[in-house]
Amino acid sequence: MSTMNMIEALNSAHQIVMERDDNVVTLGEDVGYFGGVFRVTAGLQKRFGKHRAFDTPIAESGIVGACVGMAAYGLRPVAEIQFADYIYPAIDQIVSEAARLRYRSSGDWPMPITIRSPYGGGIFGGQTHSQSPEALFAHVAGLKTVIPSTPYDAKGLLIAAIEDNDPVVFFEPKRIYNGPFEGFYDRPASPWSKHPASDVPEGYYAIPLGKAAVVRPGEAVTVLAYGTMVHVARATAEHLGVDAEVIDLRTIVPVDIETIEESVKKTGRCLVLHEATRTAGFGAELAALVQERCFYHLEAPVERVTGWDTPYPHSLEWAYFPGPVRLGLAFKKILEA
Amino acid sequence: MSTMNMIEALNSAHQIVMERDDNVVTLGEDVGYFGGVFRVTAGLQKRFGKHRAFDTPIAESGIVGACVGMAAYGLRPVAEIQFADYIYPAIDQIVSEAARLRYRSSGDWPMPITIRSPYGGGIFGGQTHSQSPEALFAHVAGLKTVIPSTPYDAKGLLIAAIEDNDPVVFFEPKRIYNGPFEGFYDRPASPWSKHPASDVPEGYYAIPLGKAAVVRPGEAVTVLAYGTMVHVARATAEHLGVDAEVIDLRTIVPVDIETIEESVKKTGRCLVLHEATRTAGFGAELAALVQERCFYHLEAPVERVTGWDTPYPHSLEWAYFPGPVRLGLAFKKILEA
Amino acid sequence: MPDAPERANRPALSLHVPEPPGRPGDAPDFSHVQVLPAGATPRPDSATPARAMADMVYGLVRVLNDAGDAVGPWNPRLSPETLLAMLRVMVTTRVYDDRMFRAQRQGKTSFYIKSTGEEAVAVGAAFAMQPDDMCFPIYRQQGLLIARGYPLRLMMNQVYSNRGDPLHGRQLPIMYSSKEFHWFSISGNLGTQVPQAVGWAMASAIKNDSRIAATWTGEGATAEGDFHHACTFASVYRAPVILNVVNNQWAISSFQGIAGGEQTTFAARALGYGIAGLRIDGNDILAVHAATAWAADRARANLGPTIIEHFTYRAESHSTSDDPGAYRPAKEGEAWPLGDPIERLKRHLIRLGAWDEERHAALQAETIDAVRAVQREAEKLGTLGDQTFHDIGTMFEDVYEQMPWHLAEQRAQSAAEVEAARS
Amino acid sequence: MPDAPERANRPALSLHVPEPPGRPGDAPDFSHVQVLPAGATPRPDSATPARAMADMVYGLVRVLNDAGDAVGPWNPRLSPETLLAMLRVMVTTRVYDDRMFRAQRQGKTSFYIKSTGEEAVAVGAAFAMQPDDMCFPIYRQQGLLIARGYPLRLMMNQVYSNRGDPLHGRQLPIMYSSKEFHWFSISGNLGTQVPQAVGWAMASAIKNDSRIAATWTGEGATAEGDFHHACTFASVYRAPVILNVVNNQWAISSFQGIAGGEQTTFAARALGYGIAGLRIDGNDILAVHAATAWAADRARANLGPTIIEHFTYRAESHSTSDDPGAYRPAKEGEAWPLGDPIERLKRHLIRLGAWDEERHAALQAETIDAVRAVQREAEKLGTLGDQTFHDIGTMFEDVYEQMPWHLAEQRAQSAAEVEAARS
Ligand SMILES: Cc1ncc(C[n+]2csc(CCOP(=O)(O)OP(=O)(O)O)c2C)c(N)n1
Ligand SMILES: Cc1ncc(C[n+]2csc(CCOP(=O)(O)OP(=O)(O)O)c2C)c(N)n1
Ligand SMILES: [Mg+2]
Ligand SMILES: [Mg+2]
Repeated sequence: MSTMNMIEALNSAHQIVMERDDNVVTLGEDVGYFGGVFRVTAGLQKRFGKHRAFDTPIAESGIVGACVGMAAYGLRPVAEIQFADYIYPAIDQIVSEAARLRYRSSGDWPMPITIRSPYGGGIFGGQTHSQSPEALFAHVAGLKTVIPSTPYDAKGLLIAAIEDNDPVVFFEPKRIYNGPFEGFYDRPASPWSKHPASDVPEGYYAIPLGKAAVVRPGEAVTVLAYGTMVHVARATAEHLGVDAEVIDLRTIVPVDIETIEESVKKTGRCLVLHEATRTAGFGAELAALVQERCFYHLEAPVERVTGWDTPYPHSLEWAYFPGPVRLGLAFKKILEA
Repeated sequence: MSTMNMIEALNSAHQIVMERDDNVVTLGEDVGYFGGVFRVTAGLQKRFGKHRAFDTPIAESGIVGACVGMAAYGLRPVAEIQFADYIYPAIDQIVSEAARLRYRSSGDWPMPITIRSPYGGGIFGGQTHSQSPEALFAHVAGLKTVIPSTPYDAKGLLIAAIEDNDPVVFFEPKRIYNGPFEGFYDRPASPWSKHPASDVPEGYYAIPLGKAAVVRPGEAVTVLAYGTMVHVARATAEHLGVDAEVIDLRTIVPVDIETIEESVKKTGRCLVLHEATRTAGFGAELAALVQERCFYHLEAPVERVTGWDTPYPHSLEWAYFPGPVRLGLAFKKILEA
Repeated sequence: MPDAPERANRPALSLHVPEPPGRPGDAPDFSHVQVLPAGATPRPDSATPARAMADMVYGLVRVLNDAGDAVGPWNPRLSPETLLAMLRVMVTTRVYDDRMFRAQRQGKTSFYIKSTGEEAVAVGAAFAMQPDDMCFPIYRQQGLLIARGYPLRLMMNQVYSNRGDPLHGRQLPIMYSSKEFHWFSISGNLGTQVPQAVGWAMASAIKNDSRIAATWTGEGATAEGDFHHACTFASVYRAPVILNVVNNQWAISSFQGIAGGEQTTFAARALGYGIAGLRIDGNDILAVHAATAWAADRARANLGPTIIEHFTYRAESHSTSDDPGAYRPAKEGEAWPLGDPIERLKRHLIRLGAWDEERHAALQAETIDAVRAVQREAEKLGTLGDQTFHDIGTMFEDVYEQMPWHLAEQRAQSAAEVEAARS
Repeated sequence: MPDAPERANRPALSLHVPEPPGRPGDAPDFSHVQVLPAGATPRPDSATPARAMADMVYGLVRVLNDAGDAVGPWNPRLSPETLLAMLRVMVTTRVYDDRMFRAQRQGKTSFYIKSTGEEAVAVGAAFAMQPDDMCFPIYRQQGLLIARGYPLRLMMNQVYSNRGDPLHGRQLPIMYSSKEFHWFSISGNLGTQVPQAVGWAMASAIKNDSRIAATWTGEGATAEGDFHHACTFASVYRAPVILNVVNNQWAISSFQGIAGGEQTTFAARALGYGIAGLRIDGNDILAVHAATAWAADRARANLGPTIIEHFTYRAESHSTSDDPGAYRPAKEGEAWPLGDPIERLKRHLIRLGAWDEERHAALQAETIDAVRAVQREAEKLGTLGDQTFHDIGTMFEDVYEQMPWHLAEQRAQSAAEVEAARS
């Protein structure tokens, strides 16, 4: 066991998988010599060589297109898209190609590709370093979408994602790379070392995709969250003394419906939480699923607490970001309903 | 008044707007001399000249990128993306640029761009001529998304879209270009000329964006649909004798929440219908909205009737397409709930 | 800073929109096509630095002259047996195309795309590459798949989306895929295969393998960003890949000028990336063979990629959904100055004394019979028209390696639907 | 078909990954940079067909020699007044950059990007274009905006996202936008502005206007598909646009070889599209001015686009988030063979007798004072650090022309939130 922050945990996942399987290669903008602008791939080039960890031209679609070809050859490419805000140019290769090739070829060309990308707000990154585009990928058959919330999970999920034989979009909540963020932007940040989930085994372990974790048991209301929002949910519930059951989805597609259903049927109330814009966000899917499956157990409508339907602003970030106040109001509303 | 099919109605919209406003230009693959592979832009080049209606290189992102520049100059570009399945390469220019420029520039650079694209299945077009990607655009702040279901609406909505000062993604249900399709693929198709909505004024009229139409009043259940599905809904309700109120959304963002709420509060049941894959589709947003706003009026969970979460298949199209049988089962379920 | 300008003193701008030399009603006009004589374009060594051979992108590699002789430095000196084998595949391809086109017209499938007039591009490459070199094709390289020995029967089963379709009816006709034959799944999204081929070639280099990749794109689709990504990555990593641009003059209704062909050649794209570029007569199978072999040698020697522009002509409609009569002169195909690839190889074989008109007619007749026979067999497994498909349950397979709960649920719903429809 | 290959007989492939000449700990090494002497590269007429001037993409247009003389055919022969005006803007830009960089370090804003060492690229262009020509810049052309007279005060207000920020705090610092100054909203998404500039230029041509467009991209971002779309569209429609590639040797941590600069120049991209290409000394403001004027003439004469590669060096970190010490030799900037653009223009002015060290020192001091004064004013309107922002309600404006119901609702929710936070 070591104490790791999320960056170190993700780095460790790379090191281990690349050591175990020399078909794993890592590529992306600045990921080679420099080790990535967030240092997630630090040291890989030195250890595994330039042909297994290398810089690419600045062309996200070229990166993913090359990954598709590499996967067809038999490699397991792990690509970094520097910020999720820059994944859009690559969407055609992800959606029309990587996601559909197994199907299109009736199994001949599986696509074991992992596309990692730092996502989400909370760092004053403005419109193009803050977005949460997970809903777009959730809509696409053939893709899995994974979002960890702790160093421990990040490592185990990334190993599972790289070993998965289907394409995985792996969004990393950059706000919590260095420490959990509980939404109180005006309080001092705490580092991961103070959090139990920073105890990370040095060796190999995998966390199965598609399994959520109940990170805080409760009886009054179920909160469905992922990424940074897991910490906001937990802290807000603590802070307000709400007996909320907080579920960290970890994988949004395929989502762990059993854990969700079990919890909502118990609490009778459900609140979904994400940073992304509300309309047609993944929260809509969660709300739709929950009301489809737990309708007769629900005592109030499923509430969505999300980012607003505007581009992500720079200076008004804390008015945009779904923090403890927004969540607190929603708790109040749903518990009084 | 003339009898027009949807293609003719869309063509008429172009003719009228280009005549009224010489800032309107039309561009896209094969749209110039040839008039578009579906002939929607037929005759425009001849009438308005090569500088106002022209072919482009095969580069969807280039097309939209050029439109952004043209809009910055002061033009109102109308771009055709040959099939919605080919819109993915253009997503960065649509999402990161067109959608956000008004905001980013505090109003200096509005983007009056219309991006038309034939979408949807039902023509044995296989994976790449059948998709319904509307949910991706619905998630993006700054975009409007419009989908007509009749020649009359197509013309009025397209005129409104072109005149709108914000970017509009305008999806045209290609299955019903030539005639309404009621989902009974094994019965003879009827042409638009047999349908009242093919009576289309020759002159100018606009249908406001953001307004739905109740196309069939009913008391037992509300059906929310758009595009081809409006006809499937109506026909299935007729056929099964279900007293369904069918709402044609026409604009999915901003959606006409008043009409929806009014109807669902009346019927107490709601079913949403679309061709796109289910997970994180626009149906999820509709289900989420309806349960948020009409929870205490709902007698059953909101049902989603959609395409399956697979790539769009070729031969098994009719097993994929949400047709009368799937809808019939859903009616049964929701009415018995 | 300069003062505010006097706009009146500046000239008025105007938009240039390229226009083809002829439109319906006009006589075909290929006077803009400079037909360099066979043998005239030099052959640099395949290790020549790209900059030193820049002129090649403006030349036109041709081996077969009008008389049917193979001349000049690019002559690959193939044996008559090989030439005949190539001829057979070209003839088979054309016959197959004809049969399938008709099958579509008969309602037996939804869609078809012919490669008529462009058979040399695909077949010539097949014979110059190793059979385990990897192909990332588009929809007009069926000749290559046939040359590699992929069974016509399977191709037809796919065209019909019938019970024997190896792709379970999931794909459009023509979008073949075969791992066994080193043939990547064809995409409907233009351009996507080009960076994929580069990625595959990079992987082969990463693994110190010896297999190279080749990819094909139409000239129209070179405008897609993916083409640029492919060229950039191929150049940066010196990927062992052959990037074929099939310039058949048309992209559905838009002529090659709309893709950028008015200002320079498509082979010239190579110059921008510092990679080797060849421009060749795509209707001359010997030129195709020689250029492919040259590029393959270069790639195998770790000298990186080559762009080959195959100058050819799309002799028929874009697809069964298209009518070229609406946008190009009626007999343009007949006026095409580089002739027909099958005719040209036939003439060469006759000239060599290895072939004659009678044998050719016999080959043609035999081929038609053989293809028809396969077709009858394929139709026994059904056609799209008569809806003899794979089980509906197969629709939910292969979306993921393991079926997640939501797809399993949907499969059950779909089965219930079938049940309900029956009753 | 050939038989199955004997793989053992084929050579093993290997992946080439470009590597810069030096890394931290190494001595800087620019021996690969061929510094052609000033005046050596010829000047074709601006109406020269692209193919006839292909060599220009391998040349290096330079006007200012080491001695500080302006020499050769590209000398734009500017008046000392103009030269001095350019010098002033360059100095202002550098001082402004310094102040804002420090402000970021002081917690007054989130982020900053300097243009140090590249001021000539932006400022030279400003003086060669008309003030109503349209710019589609990236984040390193602040010198151009300053040259056009956009108030420093507004730039600072934006950097601080304060109450005076014309963009309501919505954008990152440095992503300026001003319709009045014909300066398009800078995008965070690399490459997007390039086809936009082409579209604007096409629109100007459609309208028979006389205004042209110019755009800038880093060499790293030329790998994006958008660069290719821009070049293709510009070539096809002969759009009146100048496509500037600022090759400052680095794209964050990756050197220009990773973008394709190892195999050829970035100006050479022009050859692939049949458009004019110039490669110039980007640290020589006279070369920048002359090349821009040349390209503008060409565009105004309806002869289409020009790609200009500005060969320069990113003298400081990529941004406030970057530390170049981690990936390049420590003193690489000092070893850069093309010198510093301000120093070079200063030397030229001194050589002309129009300037001296004392006046330069005075200018420097004055500029610092002036910029500081503006800064103090700007800070009165707040900084990001002290969170003096626009009203929260403004966040919901300008998403659409008219606010739809769902945004109005969300605005109300947001107001309720503010209320709740207060209580
Ligand atoms: C991304 C994308 N955009 C548009 C299309 C529609 N489309 C199919 S074929 C075609 C023309 C392609 O022309 P070219 O590349 O020259 O190939 P050719 O058909 O001539 O062989 C077009 C526009 C597509 N399939 N994919
Ligand atoms: C689409 C996109 N991908 C990646 C990034 C992240 N990024 C910002 S600047 C940069 C390097 C750009 O280098 P270059 O184009 O050479 O410009 P320079 O910074 O050197 O001026 C990168 C990779 C981005 N902003 N946009
Ligand atoms: Mg073509
Ligand atoms: Mg750079």
